[in-house]
Amino acid sequence: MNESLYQLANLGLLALEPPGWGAILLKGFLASIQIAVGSYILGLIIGIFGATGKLYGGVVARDLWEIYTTLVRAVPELVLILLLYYAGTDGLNRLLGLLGYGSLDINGLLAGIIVLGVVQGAYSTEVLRGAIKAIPGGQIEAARAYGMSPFMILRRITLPAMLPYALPGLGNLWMVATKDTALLAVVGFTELTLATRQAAGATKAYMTFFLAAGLLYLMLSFFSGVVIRLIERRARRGMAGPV
Amino acid sequence: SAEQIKVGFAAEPYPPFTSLDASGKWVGWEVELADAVCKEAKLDCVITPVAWDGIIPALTSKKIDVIVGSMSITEERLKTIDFSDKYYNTPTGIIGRKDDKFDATPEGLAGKIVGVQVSTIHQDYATKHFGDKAGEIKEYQTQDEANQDLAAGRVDAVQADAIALDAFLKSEAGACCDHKGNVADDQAILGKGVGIGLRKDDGALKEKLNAAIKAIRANGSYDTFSKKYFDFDIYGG
Amino acid sequence: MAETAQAIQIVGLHKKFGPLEVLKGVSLSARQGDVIAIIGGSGSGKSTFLRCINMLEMPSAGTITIHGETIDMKKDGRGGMQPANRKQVQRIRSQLAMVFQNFNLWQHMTVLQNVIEAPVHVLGLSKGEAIARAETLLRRVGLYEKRDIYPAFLSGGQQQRAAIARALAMDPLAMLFDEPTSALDPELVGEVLAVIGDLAKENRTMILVTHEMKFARNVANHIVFLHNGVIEEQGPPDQVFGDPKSERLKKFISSVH
Amino acid sequence: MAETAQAIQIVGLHKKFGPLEVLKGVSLSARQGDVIAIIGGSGSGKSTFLRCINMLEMPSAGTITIHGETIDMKKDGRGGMQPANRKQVQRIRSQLAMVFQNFNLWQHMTVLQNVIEAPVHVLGLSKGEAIARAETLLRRVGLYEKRDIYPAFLSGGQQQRAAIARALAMDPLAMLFDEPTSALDPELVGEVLAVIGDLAKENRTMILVTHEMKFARNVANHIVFLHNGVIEEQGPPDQVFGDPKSERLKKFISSVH
Amino acid sequence: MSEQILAPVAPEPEIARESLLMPHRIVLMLVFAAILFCVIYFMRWDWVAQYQGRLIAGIGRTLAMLFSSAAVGFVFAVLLGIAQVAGPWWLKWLANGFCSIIRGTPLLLQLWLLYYGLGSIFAQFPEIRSSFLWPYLRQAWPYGFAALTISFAAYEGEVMRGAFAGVPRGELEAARAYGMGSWTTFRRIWLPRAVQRALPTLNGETVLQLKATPLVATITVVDVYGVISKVKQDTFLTYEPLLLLALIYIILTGLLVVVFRYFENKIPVKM
Ligand SMILES: Nc1ncnc2c1ncn2[C@@H]1O[C@H](COP(=O)(O)OP(=O)(O)OP(=O)(O)O)[C@@H](O)[C@H]1O
Ligand SMILES: Nc1ncnc2c1ncn2[C@@H]1O[C@H](COP(=O)(O)OP(=O)(O)OP(=O)(O)O)[C@@H](O)[C@H]1O
Ligand SMILES: [Mg+2]
Ligand SMILES: [Mg+2]
Repeated sequence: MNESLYQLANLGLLALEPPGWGAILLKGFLASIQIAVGSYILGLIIGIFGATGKLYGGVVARDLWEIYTTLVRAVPELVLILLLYYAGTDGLNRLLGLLGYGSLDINGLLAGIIVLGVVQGAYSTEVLRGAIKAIPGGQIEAARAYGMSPFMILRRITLPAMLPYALPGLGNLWMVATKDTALLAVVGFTELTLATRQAAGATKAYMTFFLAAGLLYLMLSFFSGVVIRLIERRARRGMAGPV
Repeated sequence: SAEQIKVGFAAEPYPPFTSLDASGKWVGWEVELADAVCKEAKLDCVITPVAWDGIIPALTSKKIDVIVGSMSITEERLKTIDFSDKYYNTPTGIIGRKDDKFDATPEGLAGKIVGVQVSTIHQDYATKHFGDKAGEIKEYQTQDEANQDLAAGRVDAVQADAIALDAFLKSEAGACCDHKGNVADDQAILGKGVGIGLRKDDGALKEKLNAAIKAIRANGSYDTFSKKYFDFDIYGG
Repeated sequence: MAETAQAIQIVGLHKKFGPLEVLKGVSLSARQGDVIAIIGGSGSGKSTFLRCINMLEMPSAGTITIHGETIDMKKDGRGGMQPANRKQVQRIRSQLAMVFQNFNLWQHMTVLQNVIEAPVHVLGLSKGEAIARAETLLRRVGLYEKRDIYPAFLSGGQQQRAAIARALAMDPLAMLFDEPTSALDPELVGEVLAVIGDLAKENRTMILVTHEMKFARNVANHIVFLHNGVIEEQGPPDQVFGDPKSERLKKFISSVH
Repeated sequence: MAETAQAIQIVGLHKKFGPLEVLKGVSLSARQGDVIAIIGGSGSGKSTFLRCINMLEMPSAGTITIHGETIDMKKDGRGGMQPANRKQVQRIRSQLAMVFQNFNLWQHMTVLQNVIEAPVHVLGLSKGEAIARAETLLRRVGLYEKRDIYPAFLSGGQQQRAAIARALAMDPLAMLFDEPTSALDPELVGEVLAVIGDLAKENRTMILVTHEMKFARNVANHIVFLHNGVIEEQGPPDQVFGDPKSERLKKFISSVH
Repeated sequence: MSEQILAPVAPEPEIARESLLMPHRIVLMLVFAAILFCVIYFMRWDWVAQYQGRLIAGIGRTLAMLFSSAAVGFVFAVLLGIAQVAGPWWLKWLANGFCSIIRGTPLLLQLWLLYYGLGSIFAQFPEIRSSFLWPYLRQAWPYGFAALTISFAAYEGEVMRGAFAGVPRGELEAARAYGMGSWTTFRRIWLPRAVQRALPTLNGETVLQLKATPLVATITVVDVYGVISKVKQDTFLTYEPLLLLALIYIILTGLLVVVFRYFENKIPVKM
């Protein structure tokens, strides 16, 4: 009767060795983390270009970045993932075909990273842009006055100086990145959420696996929170009091 | 070396045809079929799970090269993709809870909520034949979810491939329910059996696969691995 | 010899912001070791002039010659000018060290890191060399103990002294000061002026914009009174302060005192 | 009659913050129409005393009687007191209108809404009545034109006058002012003091904490000098300012002037 | 990167104020028109007419999900926020824990946990099955609604916590000083002031909530995303339905932003 309740306590299903599904879950978890890290880094790179493009770029660059960030932030991630996942790779392969190259084998991991990275990029752009704007203008002017080249100013002054302003936003984005990986389940990529469903489907122990996955996600977010706070404290060491 | 092709499975479990086991391996009748066909056709097959919902776009955008996913050969699908010859064919059944007595007919299903998997022939069939009478045709992304909701009492009946239903009824969760009968045939919708999905321009591959299916039927390996799963002839008439 | 002795030479400098002409032909020459104080009312164009010297603002017309090297400029499409050679501008900027009103220390670096940043990354000094030089300078401005502190934790006067050390670390041909004490509390002004006064004694070329008339009189050997974008009057301090010719300068001096 | 004439009567008020005893037994009585100015050095407990009167701070001991009604207090477990009857406290608060140093206008309401808020939601006036009363008052403090403006768009002086109108709208038995001008720019102080001065002439009971000695002398009929949590000296303004007895008051007066 | 990058960051031209007729804008618009033309003429749109009714119903369901979950979620958010700011320690702790847990796990997982996990447990109790609630509990939307509401409450709870804490204490003190009780103070001063402060954030969060609604399609609620999925499966088209879907969400987002702008502008804030 209370089969699911009984299953709740059946932790044997979570064992690492078959017939336990622990290994599958952990593999999915690892895939989630890989995608989260990858897409986050990609998003940051896009964000740096986007933010500098929006702030210092020419009129055309500014408009193009504006279109990118507006569109990406207005469309649900789920829809973007489907669009980019199918259309993106399809389009890329067609383009390569036109150019006379063979079709590129884009595996699920890479596709997932690229798709989520493009989404993250739009948000990173906004976070970094706000942070750069928060740097007192004089700091950049001082760098110019000492003969630094534009690229060096970006590398030595702008990016490190904006960090304390950007970190809260970037921390949130990381949390979003870890959770958005779950959306790749809908394109059949076996990350933690889909692995959970496969395990649950095979064993019918839905509660057990969903709760186990929830716990894994929570651990990740808790651990991330601790690390983010550490980084934030370090980055703020040059600031007197809270910003 | 052998030509490499990517065999697309639905990533969601569909026992006894394709499902993941606890060690992370894909197992089931269709996995063995794919292996046998690939071996016969000298193809290097790579199993590539994709979402059932996007399996046709995955094929057309070359993420996979063939679909081995219990996909019935229908007119509608043939407009978009191509199929090999059929490799099995089974009747379509309807199951419901044991304490709920009804037949697999439009009258029997009057007022009932019928669960089907999306973009299957069952969805089309149920919509056409039961759509007016039934309380609701509820669509699920995976067969597994439909079964689960039947057990949870959120639908009254599930229409699907009789074999897949049989596997569910035999499982622990399926103890709630029994087989209510097979639906009346409708070739136009239910099609001519299940084939391997292919892109339209893949004529050479299609020839190879057809030859391989014929060969494993002839040399008995088809029957060998089928026996492990079924006590009847799944190839059908 | 006559060439190099002329440290900074500016001829006919004009600067427009849109329709507003802020500088209307300003010429100035400073010999090696000169200390020139620029005074004038608010909005007279002092800061703009100083910022033009190291091209933080692009002049609209005029030439700037630093130690015999004239900065190449070319017309941009829209009636203004732009540097012809970006590398040249960067090189010349590295020779003219500017000290800002708001200090503009880099907040993400300690005092020492602030001081070695440009020597290492612009002049290409080795880190060890830069640190050695920086420590000497920090000792000189009395900030050796604070070298590993972040600027936010220093008082305004300490920050400005750090900024001066940062400027000195470039071993510049000339130093430019834009109201270096006006963002400081009155009690802290003295310590910064003392440091600048010491530098003046060392025969360092300096151009400073200041509101501290007494200080200007003591420290500078040449005073420039800017009014409405032109040099209204200039000369040695005793003449400018003691015997002002123009009505405007008279009024200015009496209003400040 | 003698009862009601005694508008505010405070006896033996003590207030501790943890171990710190800020008020060490302060007694004060104000008759109807009295204008009492509380003066004293920073940290002497003036604000705390004022805030105790309308129970924004809970006294540690002592009694507070407003127009003959003594506020019921009971001991809380931890050596302090707490109001025995919350409704009573609210009613008494609504009769003692407080004007804060930082105005504390409600930023999400226009000036008019600020003024009618408490009359409608505390006193239970109808909206129409409250608006009529508010408009009269706003005209009086010279803010009628600004009635539909949000406080963020007013100058400090205007905000404080709005706050006074808000207090007057309660038609209070007495008004409490805590340094009503010290958050204002010097130019704006005058307009607020003028309004308060007018109120004083109308025979309104007022207790005000202020640093404006000249104003206190002109407006108040009784001065209380608080020092270190006790009343060091009190009396009519001419006596307190003209002929201070205690050393401390002498020192305080000379330091302020 | 030209010398432009050297420019101090401050003078950032307001894009909206620039002319729409700048040459590159015209080029961009032409490119956009060309893309639009290609999309319309080279892609298949004949299905739109056939699915029109269902699409509109789907949009209706999406909006219903959005507004009901946001409205109910907001009430909970206010409670969570005030509990964290003014509650006793155990309530603070509970509210904080709730927010952390919900914010730390993916919504998709929460949705499935509720629907497949909790839902299947309900089914095992005959008491529940025979109760009047069962007709609701056997449907999917209550679970979708619950998951969306909980998620909104948790995220907004954080926002409201900040907003409540940010209301200047003096304004609350003024309310007390004029004899307002704690409930009146809360209702008339603290809450409206906090909501005012939180509005810009709420705007962004509501857009995020809109973008989260399609997840309910995975538990058989047929919102606009569900309808488009069906179109995809019926027609075997991929890009056309998704493009239309993206367009629909862009329009809905735009409308939300406009509505919030209106409310934000009602109370001007001095910059
Ligand atoms: N970036 C700019 N854009 C437009 N106008 C400017 C800019 N910078 C300065 N101005 C204008 O140029 C004029 C001169 O400014 P400048 O800062 O050089 O004056 P100043 O003599 O330094 O005054 P102060 O003593 O107040 O610092 C002023 O009218 C100012 O408004
Ligand atoms: N909430 C509190 N908690 C602890 N100590 C407090 C509190 N409020 C006031 N104090 C202390 O009580 C003392 C008296 O404070 P109070 O604000 O009454 O002084 P004041 O006379 O109004 O001074 P000022 O003229 O600076 O406003 C001070 O030492 C202050 O630090
Ligand atoms: Mg200036
Ligand atoms: Mg005080």
